[in-house]
Amino acid sequence: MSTVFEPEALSWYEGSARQRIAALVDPGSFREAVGPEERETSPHLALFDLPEQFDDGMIVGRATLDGARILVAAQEGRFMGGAVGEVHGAKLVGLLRAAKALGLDVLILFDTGGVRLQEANAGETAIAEIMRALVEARCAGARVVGLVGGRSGCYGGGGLIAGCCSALVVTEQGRISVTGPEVIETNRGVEEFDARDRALVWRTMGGKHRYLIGGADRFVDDSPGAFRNAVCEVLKGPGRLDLETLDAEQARLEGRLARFRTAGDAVAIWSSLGIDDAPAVPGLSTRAFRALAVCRENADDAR
Amino acid sequence: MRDWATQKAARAARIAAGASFARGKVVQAADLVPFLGAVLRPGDRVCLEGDNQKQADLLADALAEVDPGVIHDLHMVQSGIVLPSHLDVFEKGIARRLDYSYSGPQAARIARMLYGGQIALGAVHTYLELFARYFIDLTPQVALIAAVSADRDGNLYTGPNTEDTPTVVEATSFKDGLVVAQVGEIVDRVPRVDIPGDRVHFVVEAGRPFHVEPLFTRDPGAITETQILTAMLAIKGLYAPYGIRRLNHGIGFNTAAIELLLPTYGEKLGLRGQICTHWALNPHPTLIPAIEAGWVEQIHCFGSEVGMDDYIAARPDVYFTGADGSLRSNRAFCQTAGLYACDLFIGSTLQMDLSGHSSTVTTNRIAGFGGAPNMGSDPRGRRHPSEPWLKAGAEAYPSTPAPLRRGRKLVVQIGETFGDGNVPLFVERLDALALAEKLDLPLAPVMVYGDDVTHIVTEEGIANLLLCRDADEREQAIRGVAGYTEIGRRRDAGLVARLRERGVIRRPEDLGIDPLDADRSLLAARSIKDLALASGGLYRPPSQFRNW
Amino acid sequence: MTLAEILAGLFPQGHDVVVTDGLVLGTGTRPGGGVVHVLGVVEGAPLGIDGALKLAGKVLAIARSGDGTPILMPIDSASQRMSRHDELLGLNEYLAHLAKALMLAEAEGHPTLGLLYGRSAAGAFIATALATGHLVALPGAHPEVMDLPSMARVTKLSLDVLTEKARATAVFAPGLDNLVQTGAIHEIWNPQASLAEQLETRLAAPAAPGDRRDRLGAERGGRPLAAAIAERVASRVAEHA
Amino acid sequence: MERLSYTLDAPIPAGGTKSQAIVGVVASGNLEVLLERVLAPDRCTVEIATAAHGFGEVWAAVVADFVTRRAAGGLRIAINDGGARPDTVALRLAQGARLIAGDVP
Repeated sequence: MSTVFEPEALSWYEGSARQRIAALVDPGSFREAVGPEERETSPHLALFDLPEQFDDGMIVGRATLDGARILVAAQEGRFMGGAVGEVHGAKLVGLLRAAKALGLDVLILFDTGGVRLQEANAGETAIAEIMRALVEARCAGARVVGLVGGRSGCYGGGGLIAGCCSALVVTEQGRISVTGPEVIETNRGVEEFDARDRALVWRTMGGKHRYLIGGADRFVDDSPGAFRNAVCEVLKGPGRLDLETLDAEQARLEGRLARFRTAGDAVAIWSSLGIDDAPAVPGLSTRAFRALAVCRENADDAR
Repeated sequence: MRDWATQKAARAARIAAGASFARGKVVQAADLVPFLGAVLRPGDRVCLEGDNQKQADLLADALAEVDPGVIHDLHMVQSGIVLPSHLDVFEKGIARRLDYSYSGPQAARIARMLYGGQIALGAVHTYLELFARYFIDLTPQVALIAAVSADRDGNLYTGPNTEDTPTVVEATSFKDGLVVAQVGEIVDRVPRVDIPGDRVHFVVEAGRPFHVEPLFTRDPGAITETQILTAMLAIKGLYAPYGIRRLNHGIGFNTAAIELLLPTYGEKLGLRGQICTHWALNPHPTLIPAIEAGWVEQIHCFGSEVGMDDYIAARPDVYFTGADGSLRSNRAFCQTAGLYACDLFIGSTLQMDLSGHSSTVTTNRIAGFGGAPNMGSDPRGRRHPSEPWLKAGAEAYPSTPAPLRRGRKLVVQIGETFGDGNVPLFVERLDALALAEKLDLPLAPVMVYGDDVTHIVTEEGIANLLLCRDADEREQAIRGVAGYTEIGRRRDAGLVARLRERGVIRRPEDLGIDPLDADRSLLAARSIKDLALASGGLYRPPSQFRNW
Repeated sequence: MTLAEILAGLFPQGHDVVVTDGLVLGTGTRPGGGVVHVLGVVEGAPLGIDGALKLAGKVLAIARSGDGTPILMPIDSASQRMSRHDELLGLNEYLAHLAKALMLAEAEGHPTLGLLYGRSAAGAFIATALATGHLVALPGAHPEVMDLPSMARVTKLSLDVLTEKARATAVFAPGLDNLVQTGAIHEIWNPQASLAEQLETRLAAPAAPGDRRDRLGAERGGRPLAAAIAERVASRVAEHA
Repeated sequence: MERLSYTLDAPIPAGGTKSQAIVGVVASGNLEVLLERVLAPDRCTVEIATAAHGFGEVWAAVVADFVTRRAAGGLRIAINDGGARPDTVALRLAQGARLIAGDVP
């Protein structure tokens, strides 16, 4: 007998970037750097007669998590689809450079469609800078944890930045990918990818699949509390980035490619992982899924 | 001497012509176009089954392929103009006249074709009205229908989406018309007999299910705070005081919000068992949380809804189900139920004028009516009393002695004062009037007439038109809830204030509702996934609604 | 210039570079006798999971050697490979892995030099050329994030309007000059002068401390705000901490 | 973008002591409202940058109602609007006034 569904107070998926930060870190501990009152908006959107947002869709600052000092960045996925423009990107660059200097761990709350087209060159370059600053921070000993569960997913350059993080925490709704379904469909045809088939989109790029193939380290419910617990756990682990890490990642990615080279669909991959009723995976609750996912490809801290 | 059986002879001739393409009653899909060419006659009245949900899509596509040199000037009498092929037949000259009810997905194209003179329009009906005319002056000579399966004798299983089929077959087959059914598969024995085989003359196996549109699935993720506020107003300001137990909901997001607030906000108000127990309603996924929480006693359905079949089958105490365990829907009966046995209809519209007339027609889009004008009207033939009906009657006709006083069905229009793209809901003049002039129609396509509307709910409050004593009060009551639209800004502030004192207009604060409490966390489900979880995994949403 | 011409110009002493399936691998001999590792994406090939993994494996092997041999990365690619299968297997990880490998090799003392001589786009550009420590380009190179017709579709602006806007700013339209202005590309080499000399000059230059692309963008006017904002964020966060 | 600006007498001073608050996001049909406590407690200014042109009259009415009904005195309010409907604007303004008053975290 099922009972009435009672949602938690804040859905991560639905929440704004500011709500997510507030609900994630220790209450009242967040201090924003270059906040909306400074009105550092995009200098490029006016050219397209598009509205600006005072924080350009990126909120950065410091906070404490379980009492420990950390740095936090959050993308607002509803403003321009969370896309990375000049100011948006520069804020994260600055934060990651500070992480290197200060030796502080960083949380990146992803919610992005990738590069912002109206300032594509600035966004593309910013993503390269973010990746470099992230890698340098990690080489200096900082952990950088990516949280993926927003409306806009983690696409394009966002997917590449996520791939540089020391650990990723995802929800079922969270999607991680480079090329979005619509772009694949536009370039290669609907036979290659039917972008309107949402079940296909999620089983190809969604959180469950990413977790199962070792593309993410923790799979959590769509709530700030679940993210918080998982983040605290992975922050206890190593985040070091050195040649050994990358050798291990090389082996991990080679293994994945060898094992699933011929798999045509996520369901085939899940089956070959040893999941009996693979087609039922998307319908499973978090708890049931995690129990089943013990057979997943491990991420081995190798990223 | 007069031959009294010309129609029987005509049907026999059609059957004989069709038989050359058939083995028994079974026609191969590959032969469908020449088959239709053989059984149809120019000028036939044809019912091509299709409403806002199920579609005889295989037959529709085949009909659009017949040779217009042979088959032309058909008179289409059908519920829905939904598939592109429904209009292709007019474009190609196969059909000429049209009497119909609903054209949502083809609203723009049908408008262009009506303006272009490619369609000779009889009338836009409400479903029940069109069904009624099937038995009087629009009886089909040929019906092209859809079912899930058939046996070789033509017994049909229509499954959960029975919808219009029994009505169409009744009118056609018993008046010597020809019935052709497309079925997903031909089986030895159908799970239940929805249409007896002696009413069906030919069957064609499509090899796939007929098309069904998930029209009644509303993603809770898209419900706005303002819609939640209007839903709170409706529950606390209308459902509770009138004690609405028997009702019908439209398909908009405002009413979806009401459904999702019942187990949360409604529960907090202690209304379970007091309101919303008996429904004429499609199997709305958004009602799942309320059903699971024990709010709903029973629901009769016009049609089914994609993905809801297993859930329905597992809740037979709530839904009408057949011997096979699956839903039995019936649009004609459910429309009748909505008209006569419900005390409230609540739905949304695109435009409303100062008399309360509403319409979903805009100059570029003619969406038709579907069931709304039937649901959204006061049945003058009703004779049984109920508390809400009597209370509304007393408000409307206070000076009439109670034993001679009609009750009133509550007909509620709910919506935000501005729609998509900041288009105002309230207008000086309905676009429907411009359309009527342009097409030279004797009647403007008004969905719900002002004199049937009893209440208007917007984010600004509730206007109770039953309490208005003259046209001026009525106009100001409407202006008084029209928000920041031009209609709203041009209100007579003094008169509106007096109407509010009399309770004709009630603001959120008058009902103890703080608009800032209208939060999405009040929704019993905030996503389609929540609905699937609430159903215990029985509701299986179609792919386009999933984000998992 | 063709790849063969470029390699001949860079390595008059010879090279053993071969191209297979759009990937270029090998070494070139420096005038002084040392070598330069050459690896990249050429012939307009898209970069998929297998290509990225192969390049990364090579980069990591070089990094492990610890001999400080420079890595030259010629690029004339398409974008990342746009396919369901690549995404299914986690293309983002493969591309990020390659980028990380390049940056780690650099940190281990192997200067990385990107040489953009043809096209490159989107994720492939980020994972290769933009992940090197210093990116040079040859005239005729054509980097792009998205082509203008696609951009016109997405922004619902006409191609004419976009072309007109592109004249006013370097920030969105494809093309070498625009990416030089944003600071993504450090310098343009002169194809008329000796490529070998320009390479040697570059390799002799002291490694610049840190990523100075945002400052280049500010100096060149293509990204007026990025450097200042990044700096302000970093100092504010440090103050608070 | 259309830019609108209003300066009004505000009968009710904003509650609480927070120096600033921000609500909403700029998206299609949505808006952000930045409130800063920088004015005399009986004044309120509202600056709007909106993607939807020609709605000046509606904005004037929404803003006037807000300042009359809610605690807005002392606030400099800046709005970036993605074409939100007036009901959404009114709601965000009210949420902003509540947020700066500190009624909710």
